[in-house]
Amino acid sequence: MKITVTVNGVEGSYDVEPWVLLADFVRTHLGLTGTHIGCDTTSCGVCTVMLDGTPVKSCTLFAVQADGRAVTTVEGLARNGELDPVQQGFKECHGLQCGFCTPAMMLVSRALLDRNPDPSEDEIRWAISGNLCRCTGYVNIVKSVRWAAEHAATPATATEG
Amino acid sequence: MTTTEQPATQATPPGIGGIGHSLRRREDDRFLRGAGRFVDDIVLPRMLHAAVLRSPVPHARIASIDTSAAAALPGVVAVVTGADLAAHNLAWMPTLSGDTQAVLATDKVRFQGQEVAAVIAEDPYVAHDALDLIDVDYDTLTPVVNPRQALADDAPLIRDDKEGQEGNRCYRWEAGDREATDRAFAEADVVVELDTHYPRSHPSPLETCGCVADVNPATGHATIYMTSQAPHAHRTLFALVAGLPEEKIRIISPDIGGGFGNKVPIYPGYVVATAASLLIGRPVKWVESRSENLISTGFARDYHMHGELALKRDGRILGLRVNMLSDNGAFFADAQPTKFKAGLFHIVTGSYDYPAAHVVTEGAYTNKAPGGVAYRCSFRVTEASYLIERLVQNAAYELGVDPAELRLRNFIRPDQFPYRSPTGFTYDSGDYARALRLAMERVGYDDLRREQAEAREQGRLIGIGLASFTEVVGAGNHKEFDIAGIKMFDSAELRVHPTGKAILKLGVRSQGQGHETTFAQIVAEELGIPATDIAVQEGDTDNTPYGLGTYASRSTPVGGAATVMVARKLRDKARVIAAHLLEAAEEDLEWEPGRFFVKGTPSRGVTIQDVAFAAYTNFPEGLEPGLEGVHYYDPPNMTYPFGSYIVVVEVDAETGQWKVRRMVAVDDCGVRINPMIVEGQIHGGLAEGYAMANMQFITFDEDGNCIGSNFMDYLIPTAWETPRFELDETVTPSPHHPIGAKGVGESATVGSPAAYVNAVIDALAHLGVRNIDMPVLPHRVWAAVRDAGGSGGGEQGGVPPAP
Amino acid sequence: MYPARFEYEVPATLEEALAVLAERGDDARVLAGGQSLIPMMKLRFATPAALVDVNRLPGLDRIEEVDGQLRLGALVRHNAIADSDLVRRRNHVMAAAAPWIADPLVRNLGTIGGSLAHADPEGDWASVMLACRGEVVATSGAGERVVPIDELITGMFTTSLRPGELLTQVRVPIPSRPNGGTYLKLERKVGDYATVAVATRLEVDDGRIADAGIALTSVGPSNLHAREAEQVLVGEHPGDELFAEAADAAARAASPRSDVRGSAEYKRHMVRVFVRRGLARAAELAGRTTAA
Amino acid sequence: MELNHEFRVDKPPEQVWEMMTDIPAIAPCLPGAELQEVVDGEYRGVVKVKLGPVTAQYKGAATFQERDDAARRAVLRAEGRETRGQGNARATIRARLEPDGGGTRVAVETDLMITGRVAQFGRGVLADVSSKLLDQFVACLEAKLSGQAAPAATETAGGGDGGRPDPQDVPSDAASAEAGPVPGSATPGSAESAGPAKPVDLLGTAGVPLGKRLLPVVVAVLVGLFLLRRRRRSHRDGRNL
Repeated sequence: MKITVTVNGVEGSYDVEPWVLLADFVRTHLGLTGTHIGCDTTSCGVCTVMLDGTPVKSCTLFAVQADGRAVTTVEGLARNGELDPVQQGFKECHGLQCGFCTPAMMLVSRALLDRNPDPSEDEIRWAISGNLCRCTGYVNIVKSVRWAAEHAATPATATEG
Repeated sequence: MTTTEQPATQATPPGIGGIGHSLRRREDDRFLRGAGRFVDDIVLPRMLHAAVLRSPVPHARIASIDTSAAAALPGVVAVVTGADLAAHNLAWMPTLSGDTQAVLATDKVRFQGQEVAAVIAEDPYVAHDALDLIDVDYDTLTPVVNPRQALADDAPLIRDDKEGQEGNRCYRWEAGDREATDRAFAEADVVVELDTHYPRSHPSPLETCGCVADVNPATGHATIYMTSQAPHAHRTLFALVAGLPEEKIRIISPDIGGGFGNKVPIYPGYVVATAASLLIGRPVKWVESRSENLISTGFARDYHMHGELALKRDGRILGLRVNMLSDNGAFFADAQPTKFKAGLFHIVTGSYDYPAAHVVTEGAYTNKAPGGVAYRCSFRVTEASYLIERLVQNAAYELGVDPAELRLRNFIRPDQFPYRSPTGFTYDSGDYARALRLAMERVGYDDLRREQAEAREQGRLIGIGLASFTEVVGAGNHKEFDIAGIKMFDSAELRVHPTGKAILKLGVRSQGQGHETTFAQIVAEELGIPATDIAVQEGDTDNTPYGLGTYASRSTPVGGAATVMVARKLRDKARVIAAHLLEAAEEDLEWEPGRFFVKGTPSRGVTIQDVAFAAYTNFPEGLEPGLEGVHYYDPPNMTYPFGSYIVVVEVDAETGQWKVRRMVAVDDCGVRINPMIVEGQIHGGLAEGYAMANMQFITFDEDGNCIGSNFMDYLIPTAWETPRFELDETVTPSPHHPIGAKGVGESATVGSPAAYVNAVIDALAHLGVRNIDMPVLPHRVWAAVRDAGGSGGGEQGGVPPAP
Repeated sequence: MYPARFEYEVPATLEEALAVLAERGDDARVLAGGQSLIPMMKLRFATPAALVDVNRLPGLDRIEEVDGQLRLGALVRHNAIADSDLVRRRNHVMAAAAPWIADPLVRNLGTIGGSLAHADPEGDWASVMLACRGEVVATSGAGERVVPIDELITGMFTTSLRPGELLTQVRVPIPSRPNGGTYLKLERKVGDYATVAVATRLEVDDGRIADAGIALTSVGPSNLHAREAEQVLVGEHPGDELFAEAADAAARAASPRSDVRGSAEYKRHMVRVFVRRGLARAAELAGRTTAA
Repeated sequence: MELNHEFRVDKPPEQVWEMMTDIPAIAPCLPGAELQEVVDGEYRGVVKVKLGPVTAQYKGAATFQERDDAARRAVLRAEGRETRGQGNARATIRARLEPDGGGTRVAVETDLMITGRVAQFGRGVLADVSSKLLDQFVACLEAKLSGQAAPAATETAGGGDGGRPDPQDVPSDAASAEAGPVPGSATPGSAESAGPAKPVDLLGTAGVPLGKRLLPVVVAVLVGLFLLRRRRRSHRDGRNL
C-alpha cells in the first residue's frame, strides 16, 4: 500500500504492507534506528514517536495509519544540528545510562514541555509514566526535564571537563 | 552533606578531569541523537532472520516434530531441529556452571519456553508465519515447579539425560563451622528464625538478547554481533561449543541496552543463528521478543531460605545458621565462579561480628527456565544480604531493642579490618556505624520513631525499615575465582598516540555504566591527559585484550585497577623519556598532573603530550619506542562496598497498600571516580530493589505456566510509583585497590530490598507481623494483618504452589 | 512483534465504513485506537483476515452536551476525556476514571468506543458506564439503535453488537440533581489492569439518595452492575452505616478469582472497601454540587 | 486445577451410563466441536473457537483409561493442542454414577491442566473460561439426558452465569440468544448435524486486554466430552500465587 508520511520534516512516499508496524517501518524501511522495540505488550514505551506532535507507542500502530501524517523520531529532535534543550538536559543531568529508553523519554518530555513549559516533578513523573527505564530510577530523567524547562531558550551551557 | 575520610579527591583540574570530577558522559552524544548502535540496528547484506519455536509445555517427551509445512512456506530457507543440530554435535552446550543445556530439545522439553526448533527465513514476518506451521507432538509429563517437590522421593526425574543423575538435586555446598555454630546456639538466650522465599526475578533489560551471526563461507571467519556482557569469555566458549578455531571467531558486543546479568550466559538462539550462518553461508539475525526473554533467559534469585540467629539477651549476636534451597530450573546454568555452588551466598553473616556461622546450600532441578544470573548483584549476595538484614530486624523486635541500636551493638568495628568472617571472607575495610549514623541523621530517625508512636495511637501505620548491608564484589583472585575454568582477572591496554591523545582498550563491557567516561578519567588521573582526549574501546574481541567482562560490579575493581596499573606503567616509561628530554636524572623529576618538572625548578618541565611525541620521535637510546602497554590485573582480594539504607513507609492496613515516604541511602563504595555516575548507578539499584520488594517477580502455577512472561504481568515500576531517593555517602577506600575504589553498580539492589520490606514489617510489627515474602503485594499485607492475631503469626509466604 | 497478514480497509466516511463492515462480515475487525487489538495481533492471539480502520471517519471525536446528555463520539481518546472541562463539570465518575486508564501514551490513542466494544472485564469504561447508566449508539446500514450498557456487555469480551454494526457514540445522562461520584482503582503500577476497581455514583434529592450507581471491575467474568447494592441506597439518607450495607451487598455481587493480583477473598474485601470509600466521596461531592 | 461436579438425573443409572459413554452422541454438546474419527477406542476431533478478536483451533483426542460398566465408573483422559502450537491442555476425568432413588447421582472430578502462551497471561480468567465452558457443555448434556431439546449452549455464558453467587447482581441473564452470537456459530442443534463445525463465539470466554487470557481451555472441554452439569462445589482457584 502506498503511503505519504512526513518524517522529521521530510515528506516521502513509501510502499508498505499493511501489517508492518510503524516502529518496524521507521527502523527497517527508513533506517531510523533510534526508535527501539522493547516489549510485545505496549508496556515499555521505548518505541515512542510523535504522531502529529502527540507521543504514541509506534509498536501499536500500523505504518499505514500514519498515511498523511507527520512523524517525529529522536533523529528529528535536534534542529540545524543543535541539540534540543531536552537532549542537552539529559546530558547535563545524566538522564541516561544504557541509552535504550532515552529517545522515547526525550520525545515524551518534549511533548510535555510543548504543552506545559514549566512542569512540576509530579507532572513530569506522570507524563513519563508510560515509559520504562531500568537504569536510572528516573531521578535524573526528572532532573533532565526540569533542566530543559529552565533552559528553554538559552543555548547549552558549558559542561564540566 | 558529605563525610569523607580524606578530602574529596580532585587531584586534577577540571580541564584534565581525573578522579572525583562529575564529567558529563562522552557516550551520551550518540544516544541523544538516536545514533547508538544496538544489535538489532545491525543490518548486513543478504541477512536472514531466525525465529525460535518454544515449548508451550513445561515437561514432556517429544513424540514427533513435523517441519514439512513450515519448510514449504515461501521465504523459508531452513527449519532447524535438535536432530539437525545433533548431527553436528551441537544439540547440547555447556552451561557456566559446568552442566549441560539443550540448544534445541531432542528428547524432552524441560521447561515452558524451551527452544524446540528454529526457522531461518528471508524476513522476520515469514519466520514467524512458519513457526505456526511446525507441528510438535508432546507426551506431557508431570511438571515440577517447586524445589521441595523436586526433592521429594516420588518426583519425576527431570534430567534423565545425565548419566548417574538419580534425583533432582543439582548440588549441595556448605560453608562455615557446624560445631562452633551448634555451640553458639547452645549458649543463646534467644533464637530468632525466619523462613522466606526470595522470589524468582528477571533482569529484563529493555533491550532483549539477540545476535547477528556472520560466518564468511570462504574464510570460515565468524563475526558475531551479540548482546554480551562478556565477549571474550563468550568467544572461548563458542570455540569450545562449536568447535570453531578461536582465531576465526570475533565477538562484537555493540551498544548494550542494559544487561544487569541477563547478558552473561550463552543462549541457544546465539548458537542456532551461528550454526545457521555457518551452514547456509549468509548472515543470520536472531532477536528475541520480550516474552522469550522473560520465559527462557537467565533469571535470578529463587532462593528458599531458612535462617536462625542466636543472640544473648543483651543483643549480642552469637551465631548464624542458614539452610538454603535454590530452584535452579531445568539446567544448572548459574553464572558464578566454579568453586562456589551457591555463589557468594555464604557472605550471609553480613556486617556483624560474631564467631560462628554455618551455611548449608542445596539446589534442585525444576521444570523452569535455567539461569541463576547475578541480577544487579554479585553472585547471590542479594539473597544473603536480604536474609541477614531481615533476621536482625526481627531479632530487634524479639529483644525489644531498637533495630538501629541492635545493629550498632553488633557491627564489625573499623579497627577489626581486615576482618575474617566466619564463612571465610576477608572484608577489606569499612565503617558501618558511621554510615548508619549518617543515614539516621539524614532521615531524622529519632523524630520518626516518635511520630510512629503517635501515629499508631491515631490508628495510622508508619514503618521505618533499615538495612546495613555489606557487599562483596570485584571477583576475583585467581586462586578462588574462575568461570568455566577461566580465571577472573581483567585487562587494560593503553596506547598513547604521538599527539598525546590516547586509546584505552578494555576486557570489560559497559551496558550503560559509563565506562567511556570513567575509565578515561582514571587515565586522566594517572597520566594527566585530559579525559576528553582518551577514547575507550570495549566489546570487540579482535581489538581489546582478554577479560572476563562486566557483571558482579567487577569493572571498576578489576578493569579499573588494570587501567590504573597500565597507566602507571606508561607513566614510569614517560618519566624515562622526560628525563631524557629535560636532561635530568629520573629521580630529580617531579610529577604533577600532566607534567614532569625538575625538582625546585617548576618552570623546567615537559608535558605528557611532549613526552608522548618524543616516545615516537625522540626517545633515549636503548629504550623501546612508543608509549603503549597492557596490564592484566589479578585482584589480591574482593572489595567490600557497604551502606545503610532507611526507608519510611505508610501502610493502609485496610487495603494492604503501602507507600514509600522517604528513602535515604548512604553508600560507601570507596573512592568515587565520577560522583555523578556513581549516584546514577545507585538510583537505578534503589529502583530495582523497590521493584522486587513491591511488584516485580516471576512465579509459576501448578501446571508449570510461567506467570510473569510479559510486561503486563512482570511489573516494572514507572516514574510514578518509584520512590524519590535521598543519597549520601561516606568514603572508606579499599586498601588493596590501586585507587581505593570498590565498585557500586549493584550495592543498591543488594541492600535496598530488605530496607523496603523491613519498613512494612516495622509498621505492622506491633501487631505481631514478622514476615511477608516479596513482593510485598497489597493482598499479602492485608492477609498478614488479618492473620497476625492468630496462630499463623502473621506470616505471608510467596512460595509457588506444588501440584 | 510480527503480526500475521491481513487486508486493510480505511473508509473515509461512515457510509463507506458501514458498507465495508456489512460486506466483510465476521472476517473483519474494527480498528479504532488499536491499543488492545494490535498487541493481540502481535502476539498472534488474534489473526483477523481484515481490519477496517475507522480512525479517519469524520465527526466521531467530539464531546458534546446535548439534550441533558454527555455525548462522546466513539473515537474520543481517553486523554481527551481526561482533559475535558465539560466532562469534569458534568460527570465525576468519568473524570475520575479517565486518568487511570492504561498509561499516558496508550491514552493518546485508545478510544472510549473501542474500549466498550472490546468488553474486557478488566476494562474501566464499562463499569463507569454501568454506574452512570450510559448507553451506546450502534450504527449499521439499517440505521441506528441505542443500546444501554447493561445490554451491550454480554460477557467476557463479548457484546450484543450485531455483525455490520459500528459503535459510533456513547451517551451518558447528566443528572439534574446534586450528585457526585468517583472511580477507585487498585492498580499496582501505571498501566496495570485493575486488581479491583469500583465506580460509584449518587444523586441526592432533599437529603435522600434519589439514584445510585455502583459497578465493579475485575471481579467477575465481565464488569458487574451491583444492582442490589444500588437498591440498598435509594431513598435513604447518606451515611456510613448505609454505605457499609451497600458495600456488603456489592461484595456479595462480586465473583472474583484468585490470581497473581490477589486472592478472591482479598478482592471481595477490596470491593467492600472501595464501595464504602467511593460512596463517601460521592456523597461529599454531591454535597458540594448543585444541580447541573 | 480441579473442578468437581455432582448432579442428579431423573433416570436410572444404566440408562444414564449408556448415554454418557456414547461419546459421538454427546460430543456436539461441546461448542464448536467436531468429532472426526474414532480409532482404536480413541476419539479424535477438533474444536474451533472464536472469542472477540481471537480465533483458535484445537485438536485433541480422548480415551477411556478405565471403564467399569458394572460399577459405572470411568476414567477418561483427554489431551489436545492448539494447532499453531500455542498451547496444550490435558484432563483426567473421573466419573461415577450412583443410584439415587429412581434416578442417578453423577459425580465427576476433573483434573485440568492447561499450559501455553495464553496460560502465561494471568490465571484467573482461564479458570473462568474453563468453568464456563463446562457449564455450557453440561447444560446441553443435561438437556440430552433428560430428553429435552438442547438449550443453546453456545449462546449462554453471558455475565449471568448460574454458577455465580448472587445472580441478580450480575448483568442480566444474558443467555438470550440475541446476545452476541456470530452468524455461523455452532448451536447444538446445528452441530449435531454432520459437517464441519464452524467457529464458535464463546461469548464469555477469554480474550484479554492484550490477548491475555485465551482458551487452550477449550480443549479441556473437549475433554469434558462427558459429564457434568451444574457445578455444585467447584474449587475455583486455588491459592495465591
